Amino acid sequence: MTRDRYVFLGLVLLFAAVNGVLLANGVLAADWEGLGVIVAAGLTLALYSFLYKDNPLFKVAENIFVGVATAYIFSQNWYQTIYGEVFVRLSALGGEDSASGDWWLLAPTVLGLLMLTRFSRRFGWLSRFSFAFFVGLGAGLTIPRTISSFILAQIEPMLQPLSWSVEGFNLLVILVGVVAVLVYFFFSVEHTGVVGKVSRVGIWFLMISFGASFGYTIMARLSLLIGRVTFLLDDWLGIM
Amino acid sequence: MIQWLMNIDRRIIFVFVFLGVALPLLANVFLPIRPTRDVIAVYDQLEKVAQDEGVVLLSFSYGASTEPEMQPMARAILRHCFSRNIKVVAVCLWPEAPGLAQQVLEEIGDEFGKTYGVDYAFLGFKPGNFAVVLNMGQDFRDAFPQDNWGTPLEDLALMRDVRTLRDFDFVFDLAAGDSIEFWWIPYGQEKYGFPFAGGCTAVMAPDLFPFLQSGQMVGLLGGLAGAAEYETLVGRQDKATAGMSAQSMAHLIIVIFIIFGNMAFFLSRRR
Amino acid sequence: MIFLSRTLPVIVALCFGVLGIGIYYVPHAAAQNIERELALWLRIVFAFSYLLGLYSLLNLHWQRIRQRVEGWGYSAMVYAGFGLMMLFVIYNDGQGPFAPQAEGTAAENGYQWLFEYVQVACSSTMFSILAFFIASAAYRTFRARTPEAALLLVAAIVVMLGRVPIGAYISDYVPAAADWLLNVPNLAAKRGILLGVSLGAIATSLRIIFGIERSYLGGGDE
Amino acid sequence: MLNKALSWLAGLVCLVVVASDCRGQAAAGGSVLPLIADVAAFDTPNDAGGSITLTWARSRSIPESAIYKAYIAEANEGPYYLASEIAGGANLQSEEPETFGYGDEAQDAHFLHIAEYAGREGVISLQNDKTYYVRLELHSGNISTRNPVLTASAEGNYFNWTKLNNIVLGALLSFLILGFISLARRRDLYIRRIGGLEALDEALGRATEMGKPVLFIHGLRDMSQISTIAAVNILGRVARRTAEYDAALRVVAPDPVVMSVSQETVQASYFEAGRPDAFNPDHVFVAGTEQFSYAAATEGIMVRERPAAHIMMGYFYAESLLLAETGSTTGAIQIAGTDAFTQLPFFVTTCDYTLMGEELYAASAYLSREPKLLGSLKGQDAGKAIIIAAIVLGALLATVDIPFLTQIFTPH
Repeated sequence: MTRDRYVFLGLVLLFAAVNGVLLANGVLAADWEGLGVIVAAGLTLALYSFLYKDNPLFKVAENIFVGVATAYIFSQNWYQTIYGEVFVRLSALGGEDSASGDWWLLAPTVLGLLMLTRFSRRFGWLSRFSFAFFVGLGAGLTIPRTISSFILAQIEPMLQPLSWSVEGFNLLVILVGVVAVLVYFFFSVEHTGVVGKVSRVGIWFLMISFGASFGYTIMARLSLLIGRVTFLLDDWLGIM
Repeated sequence: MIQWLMNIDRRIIFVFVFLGVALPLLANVFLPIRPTRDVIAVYDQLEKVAQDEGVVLLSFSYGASTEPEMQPMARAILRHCFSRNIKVVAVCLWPEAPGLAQQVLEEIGDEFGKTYGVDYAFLGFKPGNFAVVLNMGQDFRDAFPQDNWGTPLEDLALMRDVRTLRDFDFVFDLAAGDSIEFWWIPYGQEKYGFPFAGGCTAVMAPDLFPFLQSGQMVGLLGGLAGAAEYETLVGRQDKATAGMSAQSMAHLIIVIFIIFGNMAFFLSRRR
Repeated sequence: MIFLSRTLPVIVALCFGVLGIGIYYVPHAAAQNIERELALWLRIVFAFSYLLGLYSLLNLHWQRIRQRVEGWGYSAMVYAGFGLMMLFVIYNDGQGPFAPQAEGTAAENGYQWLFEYVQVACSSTMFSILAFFIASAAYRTFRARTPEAALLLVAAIVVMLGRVPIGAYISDYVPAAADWLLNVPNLAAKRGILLGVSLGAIATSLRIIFGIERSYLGGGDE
Repeated sequence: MLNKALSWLAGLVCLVVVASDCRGQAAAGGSVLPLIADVAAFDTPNDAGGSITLTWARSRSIPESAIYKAYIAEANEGPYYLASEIAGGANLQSEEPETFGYGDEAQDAHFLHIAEYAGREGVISLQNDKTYYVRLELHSGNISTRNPVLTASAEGNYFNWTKLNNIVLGALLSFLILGFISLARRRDLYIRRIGGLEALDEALGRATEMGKPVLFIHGLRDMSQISTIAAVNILGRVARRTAEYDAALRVVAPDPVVMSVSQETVQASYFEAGRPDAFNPDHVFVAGTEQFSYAAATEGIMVRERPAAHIMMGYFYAESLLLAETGSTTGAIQIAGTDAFTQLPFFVTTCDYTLMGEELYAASAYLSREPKLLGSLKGQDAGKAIIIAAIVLGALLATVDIPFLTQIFTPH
């Protein structure tokens, strides 16, 4: 524990020294932007300290950022919608130039406010009306669009003539794959005999697609790392 | 020996990865990039919009956590739009997106000397996920009565003729979550039939291939590699292209790790 | 009371659910206006639901601070970050919270500054940490334990090499193979999954509309 | 009703056309072209209004350079404005099968939708329930022909017939799913054994032999999610077995509600197994509430307590990698179940058995025997059977040039 403490102290001093040099050399300007880069670099390194082990520095950075992000998200909801639409339009109600239709805006406002009763023991049941509206309407809107966009539109391109060509072969592979995957996720029949064989084929297709997702996910995480390393080397240290 | 190699501290591996990423970046190597079909399709679609002097709706559906992947993509697409005098309307469907969207719009707008309100408009964030798309389709002004800073849309020259999603010649969604698949396709493209494409994080990309084949999407930019391909098409090498050498190196290291690890696994099993 | 708190919400869900389905098939302007109005309502209610999330997060950390749970100091850090950002949110460049949001770049505006240098920096760093763990897992744990896992790993390697410039250096077949894997077998599996997920979504929606599924209402009546 | 009215209107219009045929007149200044046959004007179907449609027969004798011009006016005497002009071979009805059907006759007829026209003061949109006067002309070189004036008015429609396939499929699926749920309430329905559950028993058995604890790890989502409910159902089974085998069980959750539900479930299972004394509520706890601190705390337990089995159930995000990686290096048997498809690859390569996607729900339904879960699952199976049949049959029929199913499954 004490060794770790010295390591951290040393790193903090090193970080301060590096920033001192950067400021003295003019790599970083002594203004808000320069300070921003220093803060961002400090937080980035604090979070990376997790790689050594879970530690207080990491947790402090993690929690501060959760707080900042929460406030940012609040501000976006406040200025754009709750103030920008609801407050502005409702406070114009009854005024001479307000359209009569604006009264309708009271309905979602009330539903929205009722939602906030959820944490109250006595009035919590009122929030059920908001959720009933929200989830019920969402469920209704989903059904026809799911059928159109995900069932019909996805089936139709497979119902094409098969042929002796590369396209025909690919179409056949897709047909076999889709059917096999659906059979794999079919729970009414025991997976033995022909059904068992087809579902094995389904697993192969699933595995190839998981492999593709796996490769792409690795790519995504590395891209983020590249972004952060670029920030450290270029924006902070200025050595790229 | 193998056991020893397999049990080395993972922090040593971390150092390997860091170097694998940092060294190619410091060496400034640019590898030649070959754009793929789905990326070229997006480029061609925007060229078509440019010929018709059309308007593009750019939807920012990503947040700070994927900034290194998505921001270069937004930059490349905007460069293409502005260099070909395509008008751009930007909206945000993720609460963390506005800060990022504003950054790229101002940066690339200045680069090409574009005027706010005439060449592009920034309408900010609206909560509601798919409901915003549905609302924009029915009545664009109903969903976005003002721009990000409270200016009514009537006061923006660019927005005068925009009434619904149908009035856009192309919609492009920059997505870190499932906004392409579960918001834009079923609630927008399905009904209004506008040409639609997206750029997404690499995590999401493999899930979207069914929509390319069915024609529900025109094209797709997947992750930083997709952004790099687009930079190549636009002819302006930037952060994504610069990152590709590091990306290649890091992939190579991971592939070697997987192969080596599995060889050790099978050797130890045979014993 | 039971009718009001239990039955009526289910009826509300049923009505709006059926309305949601119905208006899809009616092109008449009356129906389309209802859809427009309901979309607006959903949007507004959604904005309030964010406040619910805000409350639950702040309350969670407040409870931890109040009860002095181990590590409560970190919960105080959440409040510190939140409070600092809120100062700038409310200040809004001197205009206060009852005015449109102020314009400004990170250099001019504390709000944008915190966003760019704290939120963006931390957020993207958090997930980039995973790059390191992926490498370590690649070395130590991604094993072809079964033939299926072997197939997965081979596909992953082809895609990882084929989608970055280095693939073409090794051989022209690498990007071509990656392309085929993504566009044919991957597409087939993803489409199969999508069809299954869609049927699941329809089933869940139906259960909600017809009051068979009520857990989303909360309040522990089931 | 509506269709009837439409066909009646079309018939009337045809009559007018036939009657006017004999007094066909040549336009001034050119020689004579035959009149355009079978011209009809009516409200555009399946829309909100604001549009009328003209249809007419295709003439194969006119040159390719010929163009049709449609004029529109608000009164019979004019003024007439050009609404649209199209090339002689364009706008065949076969291009819009959702309106005109897939029949061969659609090859031999043209259509034109008119929603707006350029008036004297700019573009004017058509209004609903107002009579418009339309006239079709054919121009070829310097000769032309002018058909008599027809009338039509636009109106909003109450049903979108192009969505017929959608509503039929939706009704069928709803009927199946709701039907199976109500059937499941009356009797137990069969679903196959889920392989993952046997692997689970095996893992629990081995943990008992080794005398080490079993660690159950919840995903990140809250109690309202299907995946979390499924995880709790599986936890019930796990707890029942550990109580029977007298093995230690630890449960970690990221959410206080999920934790308290898990406590109740474990307690109930221990009670059922006749071992209420062995239940310790402190063994079910919240390990952390933020994604990475939850993962780090759970990793800590894995390394310190060295459980013999890790069971990860529910919806996981990026932390899955950290959990599965550390978990597999401790040498424990790992069993995962998640519907988070992006995380499945990591579980498949690091775990001994993985319940993928719907298998998780199926396992939950299999264990709980709850009618709404079982019934839904069976209903979805029926839906899958329909889709499989449609795909196989449709592709075969399309190959032998009968695109009947393809047409049915085309979304419009």
